[in-house]
Amino acid sequence: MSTLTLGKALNTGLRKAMEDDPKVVLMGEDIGKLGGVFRITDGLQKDFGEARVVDTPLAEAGIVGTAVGLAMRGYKPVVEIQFDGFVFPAYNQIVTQVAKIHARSRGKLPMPITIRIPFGGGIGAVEHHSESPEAYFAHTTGLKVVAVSNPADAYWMLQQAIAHPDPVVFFEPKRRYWDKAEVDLDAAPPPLFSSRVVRAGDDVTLLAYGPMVKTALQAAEAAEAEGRSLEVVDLRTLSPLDLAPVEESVRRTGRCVVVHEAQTTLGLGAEIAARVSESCFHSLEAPVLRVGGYDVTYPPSKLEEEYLPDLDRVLEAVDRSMGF
Amino acid sequence: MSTLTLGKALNTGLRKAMEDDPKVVLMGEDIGKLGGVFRITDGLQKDFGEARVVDTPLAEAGIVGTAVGLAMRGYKPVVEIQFDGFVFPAYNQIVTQVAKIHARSRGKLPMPITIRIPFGGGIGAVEHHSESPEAYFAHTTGLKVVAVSNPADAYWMLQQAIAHPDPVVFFEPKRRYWDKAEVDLDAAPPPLFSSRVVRAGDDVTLLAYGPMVKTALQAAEAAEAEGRSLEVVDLRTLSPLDLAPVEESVRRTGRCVVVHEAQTTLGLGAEIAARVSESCFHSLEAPVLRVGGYDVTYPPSKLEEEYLPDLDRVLEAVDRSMGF
Amino acid sequence: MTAVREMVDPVPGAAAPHLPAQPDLVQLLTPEGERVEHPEYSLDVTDEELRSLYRDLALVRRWDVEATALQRQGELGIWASLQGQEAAQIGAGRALGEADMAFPTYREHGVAWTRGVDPLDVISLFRGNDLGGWDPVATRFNLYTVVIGAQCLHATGYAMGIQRDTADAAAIAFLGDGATSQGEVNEAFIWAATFDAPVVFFCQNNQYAISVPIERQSKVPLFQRAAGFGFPGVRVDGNDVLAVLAVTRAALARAREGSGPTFIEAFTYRMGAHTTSDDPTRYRLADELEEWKLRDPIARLKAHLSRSGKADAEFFAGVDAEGDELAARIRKGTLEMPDPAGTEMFDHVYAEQTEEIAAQRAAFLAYQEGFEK
Amino acid sequence: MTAVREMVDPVPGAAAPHLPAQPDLVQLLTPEGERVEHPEYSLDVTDEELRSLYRDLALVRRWDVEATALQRQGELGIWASLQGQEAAQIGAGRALGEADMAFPTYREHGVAWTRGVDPLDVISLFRGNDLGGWDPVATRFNLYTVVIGAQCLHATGYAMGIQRDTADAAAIAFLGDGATSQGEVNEAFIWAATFDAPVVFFCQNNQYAISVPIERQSKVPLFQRAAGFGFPGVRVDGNDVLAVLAVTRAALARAREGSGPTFIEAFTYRMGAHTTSDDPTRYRLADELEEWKLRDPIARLKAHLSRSGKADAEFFAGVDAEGDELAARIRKGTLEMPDPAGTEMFDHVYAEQTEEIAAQRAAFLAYQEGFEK
Ligand SMILES: Cc1ncc(C[n+]2csc(CCOP(=O)(O)OP(=O)(O)O)c2C)c(N)n1
Ligand SMILES: Cc1ncc(C[n+]2csc(CCOP(=O)(O)OP(=O)(O)O)c2C)c(N)n1
Ligand SMILES: [Mg+2]
Ligand SMILES: [Mg+2]
Repeated sequence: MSTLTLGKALNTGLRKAMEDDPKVVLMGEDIGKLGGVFRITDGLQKDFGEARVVDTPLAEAGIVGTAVGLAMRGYKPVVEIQFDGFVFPAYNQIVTQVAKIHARSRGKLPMPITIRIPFGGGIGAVEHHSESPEAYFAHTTGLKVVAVSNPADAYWMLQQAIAHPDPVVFFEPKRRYWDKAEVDLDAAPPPLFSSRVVRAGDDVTLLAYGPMVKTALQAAEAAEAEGRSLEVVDLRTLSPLDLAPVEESVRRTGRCVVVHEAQTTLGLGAEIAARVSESCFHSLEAPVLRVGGYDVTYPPSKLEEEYLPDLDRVLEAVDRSMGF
Repeated sequence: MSTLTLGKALNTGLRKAMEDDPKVVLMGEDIGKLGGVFRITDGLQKDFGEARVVDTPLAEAGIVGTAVGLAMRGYKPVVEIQFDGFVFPAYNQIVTQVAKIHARSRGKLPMPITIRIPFGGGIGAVEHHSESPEAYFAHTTGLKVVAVSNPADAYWMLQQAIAHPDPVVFFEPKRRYWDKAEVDLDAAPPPLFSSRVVRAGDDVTLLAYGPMVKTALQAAEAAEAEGRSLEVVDLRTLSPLDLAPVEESVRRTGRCVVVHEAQTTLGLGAEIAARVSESCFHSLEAPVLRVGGYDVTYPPSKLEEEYLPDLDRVLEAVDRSMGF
Repeated sequence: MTAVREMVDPVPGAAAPHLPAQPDLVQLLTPEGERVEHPEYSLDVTDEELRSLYRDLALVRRWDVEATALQRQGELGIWASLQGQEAAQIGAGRALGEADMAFPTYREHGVAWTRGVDPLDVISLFRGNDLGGWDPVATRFNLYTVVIGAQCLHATGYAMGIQRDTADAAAIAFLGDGATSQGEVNEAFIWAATFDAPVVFFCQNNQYAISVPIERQSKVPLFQRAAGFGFPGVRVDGNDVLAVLAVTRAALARAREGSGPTFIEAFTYRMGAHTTSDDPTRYRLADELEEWKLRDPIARLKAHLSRSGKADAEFFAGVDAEGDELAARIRKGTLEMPDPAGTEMFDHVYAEQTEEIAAQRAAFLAYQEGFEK
Repeated sequence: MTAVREMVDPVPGAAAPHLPAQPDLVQLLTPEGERVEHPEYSLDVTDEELRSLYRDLALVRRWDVEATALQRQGELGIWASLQGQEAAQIGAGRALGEADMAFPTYREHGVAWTRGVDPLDVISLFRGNDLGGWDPVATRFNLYTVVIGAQCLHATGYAMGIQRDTADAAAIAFLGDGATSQGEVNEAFIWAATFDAPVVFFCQNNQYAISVPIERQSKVPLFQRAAGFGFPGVRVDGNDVLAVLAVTRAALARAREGSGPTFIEAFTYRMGAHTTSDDPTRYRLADELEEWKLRDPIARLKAHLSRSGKADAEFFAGVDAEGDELAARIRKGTLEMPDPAGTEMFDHVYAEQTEEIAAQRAAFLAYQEGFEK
């Protein structure tokens, strides 16, 4: 067992993946000498050399597009997008190439590419540094999408994503990079594409992923004080979705609230609401409620606390759900 | 009244918009001499000159990015993306610039840009020519998104979109370009961002937009033969959504089915299901059901008939809804 | 603001005295079929090689003609003709070594041919049976890429892989003149230069991107683009299979050697429509086509072979007969090609199938069976 | 594969004899403050203009120092220092005519200054009060663009608008050395060339994109990129305000005249960190910074003014005093800056508000009021 920050767990996971498989190559802006603006790749270039940890020119389409070529040559590229808001120059390569080449080639050209994206707000940054673009990827057939919420998952899920034969967009909750926890570096991890009940409860099922898991757990804690028992599910996988534990839970609680930072309209909550409303139709005592970012441009940082879902907004939704 | 194909209605609408406002400038690949691969801009360069109908270099980011600059200079650019699958190179400009500049400038820099995209399948084309990327835009705050289904709407909504002060992504159902209808070129149109009940009914509320409106109407026709009365709503606006007529309808029918070609997961149907499930919770006798493309890569054209929602799949969903 | 279309002499000396000369154009065979020398590029070819190059040129044209006919008859959804570009494609394709990897656009049927791809596998794509069609790993000929320019980055990344493997190989990316305007293509130039990647950018400047003439993409000759990125660019007569072969070989050798990328502009002309959906009479004059016919890449090699006595009438008749056989095989194969099964679309989305898609597949099958009953 | 960092002499003659000379570099004022002539670029400046240029340089540095301090004290979220790049920015900014329009990145505080933008409006952005900060229409200084390179296309499109208006004006896009690798930037070059757009691309090559040295973006001098796109590129000593002024003026005049775009590479150095979040000791040597200090853009002009007697101690003392006043005003203004109202975020998403957002705004207000009770 080691005590690691989420950032260090990712760093350790990357190191492990590189040791395990010489085909793993890291590419990104400032990931070499600097170790990445969040230091997630710290020390890796020094230890694995410039051929395996590549400081690239400043162009995201170039990063992802050359990763496609490397994958075709049998490599396993792990690319870092510096911030969520800078993934869009690479969007064409991701949506029209990375996501489609397996199908186009009927499996002759697998695309074992991992696209790491620090996401979400709450760090007081300027424009484009606080966004939650996960739905853009979860809506894209051919990609798989996960989001981690804690150091242990970060450590394991990153290794699993890198080893996985399909492209995985890997979301890292940047404001939780400094959160610490015990990580068992040898334990066998749960499957990559599975969600997990992280707190049991009976009254309302609360879903979250990435940075909002902590918020959801805090809300559950606070609710308990008021005599309300919330079951919290960490979704972990956004595409494919693993809703079996959620449905099992909702059939018991009859109520469901989904939380994410992304804007509410067409965010993950929409899909989850649609599915759960259908699969648990007869169990639901209230509609599935969503707590997301407002449908506005991500605001300047002085307003982000008001923009982002927090404990109070989650509890307010729980109240509304109970009130139906 | 004139009888126009949907394509010709768009062409006539563009001409009218250009006559009405000298600031309207058209840009795109092959839109000048060739008149566009679908001939939507046919004859316009000849009549308005090369400064107002611009054959651009082959680069979508360039098209949209220069449109931003033209808008900043007081122009009203109308850009054509040749096919749905080729909008992604422009995605960065659309999501990080077009959609945000109004907010960034607190309204000092309006972005009256219209982005025309022929969308959807059913024309037997090769890869990237049959896609339905509307959810990517509807999830993006700062854009407005509409889809037309018939010649009259095409004629009016295009003019309204061009005149509108916000950026509008304008989806044209390419397989309906050749459908004809009477268009009253002088009638006052309904507001741009409004949905419309296009067939009244009592049993199930059926929502569709773009190419699927025709399919939905055919389904309603077929259902009538079986004694089932479907109310059909043409959504017309995908962002903002105008769900008032839908909710009014669902409160009567208690059942709702949404149809679109886009893949089901996180398609517009997800958002609509989430909202209607919440707003009509106590009226719904069945969950909101979705009929969309399967969650697979758009298949080769020999399989598209099986991929695309058709009358039978719509009716099957109606049956399922009635069976709840 | 209006760009007056100024024609550049495509092939100096070829019946276009009003056009300026192109001193930079590499040529080894004149339009009249005369073998000439070039100070920088030499080529040793046996007579047999010459004949086999001719055979390739003639057969891919025959294939192209047959495919166009099949499309007209409703058997293909669309067809992108390579007519006029045979020499560029065969020259480049034949320059490739076995270990090299090619990244085509959607028009490189000639290169496909040189890589041993079965024409029916290409047809299958245009018929709508398939999104790919052939085995890109076994043939070392990547799948067609429809999104303009995207493959240039793939080729560059692949070349970076070659570097890491310290393999004696190179990658070649094909692109059109229009594609040079895509940001991604220019990013590929930057990557290739920065990492000295063993990649060749082979641009067929066929003068048009659908209807848009090259002047709209670049006001200076395209091959000059490369220098600003720090690697050499060269313009070759794309209708001269020998010159293309020589120039491409040199560029590939340079790449394999570790000296980095080269940009080749093969100056040629698309004799047909952009695709069978296109109507070129809307945007170009018949005169232009007539001028280019005088520079036909196949007639040129034929003239050389005949005049020099390197091939006789029997040889040409043999190739014609082979062409007819090929065409018949293509026709028969196309008509007999079975439609794909509906379940196909569910089976290759991922290497590791998801439960979601498996469930949709099952529902699809049940739904289909419901109809069959 | 490893790129050995080779330094190029940034400013010939300036105490770096081990570095190769840069014959292409335009310079009008040596690092020692000596006025020199250039065959192509001349500049007539009055003494008063020289002093006023000095004043601009000194005041923007003072502003920058104050902003950095404010960030350290927790008053700003982040700050992007322009230290070392003052001459490039003031030179370019002062070359602009009133009708010209500037498109900055996020570091052009110096240009902002020349456009009359209030420093507090820039501070407001970095404090997190605003996504923009000033009026881009009134100041003819566009808002900062954080997505690298995106503004180059905006400037080009704006220039196409100028063309259509047949106005006597030009646009100028600022970009960094790293930005030259973005596909969109290269597309802007293509558009500008194709349409002869009246736009100047002003690239501050400050040797780094965060930690990544220029060699990773281009192996050849950046100014050479332009020629391959069909327009002129020029490298100017970016620490020489006079040379920058002259070169930018010429490029703008050329643009306004209808002769199309120019690419200017202002060769300079980022003396500070990338931003206050950055730690440059991880990727560059102290030596390098020391060498560049010898070429400080402000010291250079000061030396010239003093030695030539164009300014005296009193003048310099006056500027210093003005700087202190400015800094005090910035500090006070920052500390007193009111926080934005929460409802602000709902109010500017669209020109025509949607019912959805109006409803969310109302819900937000109700929710806030719930707390206040
Ligand atoms: C990104 C993208 N935009 C637009 C298209 C539509 N399109 C297909 S081919 C073509 C022209 C390509 O011209 P060029 O690169 O010169 O190749 P050529 O067809 O002449 O061989 C266009 C615009 C596309 N396939 N991809
Ligand atoms: C599209 C995009 N990718 C990444 C970033 C993160 N980023 C911010 S500044 C920067 C380096 C920019 O370097 P350069 O263009 O040389 O400008 P400089 O900061 O040196 O002035 C990077 C990578 C960004 N802002 N936008
Ligand atoms: Mg072409
Ligand atoms: Mg820089």
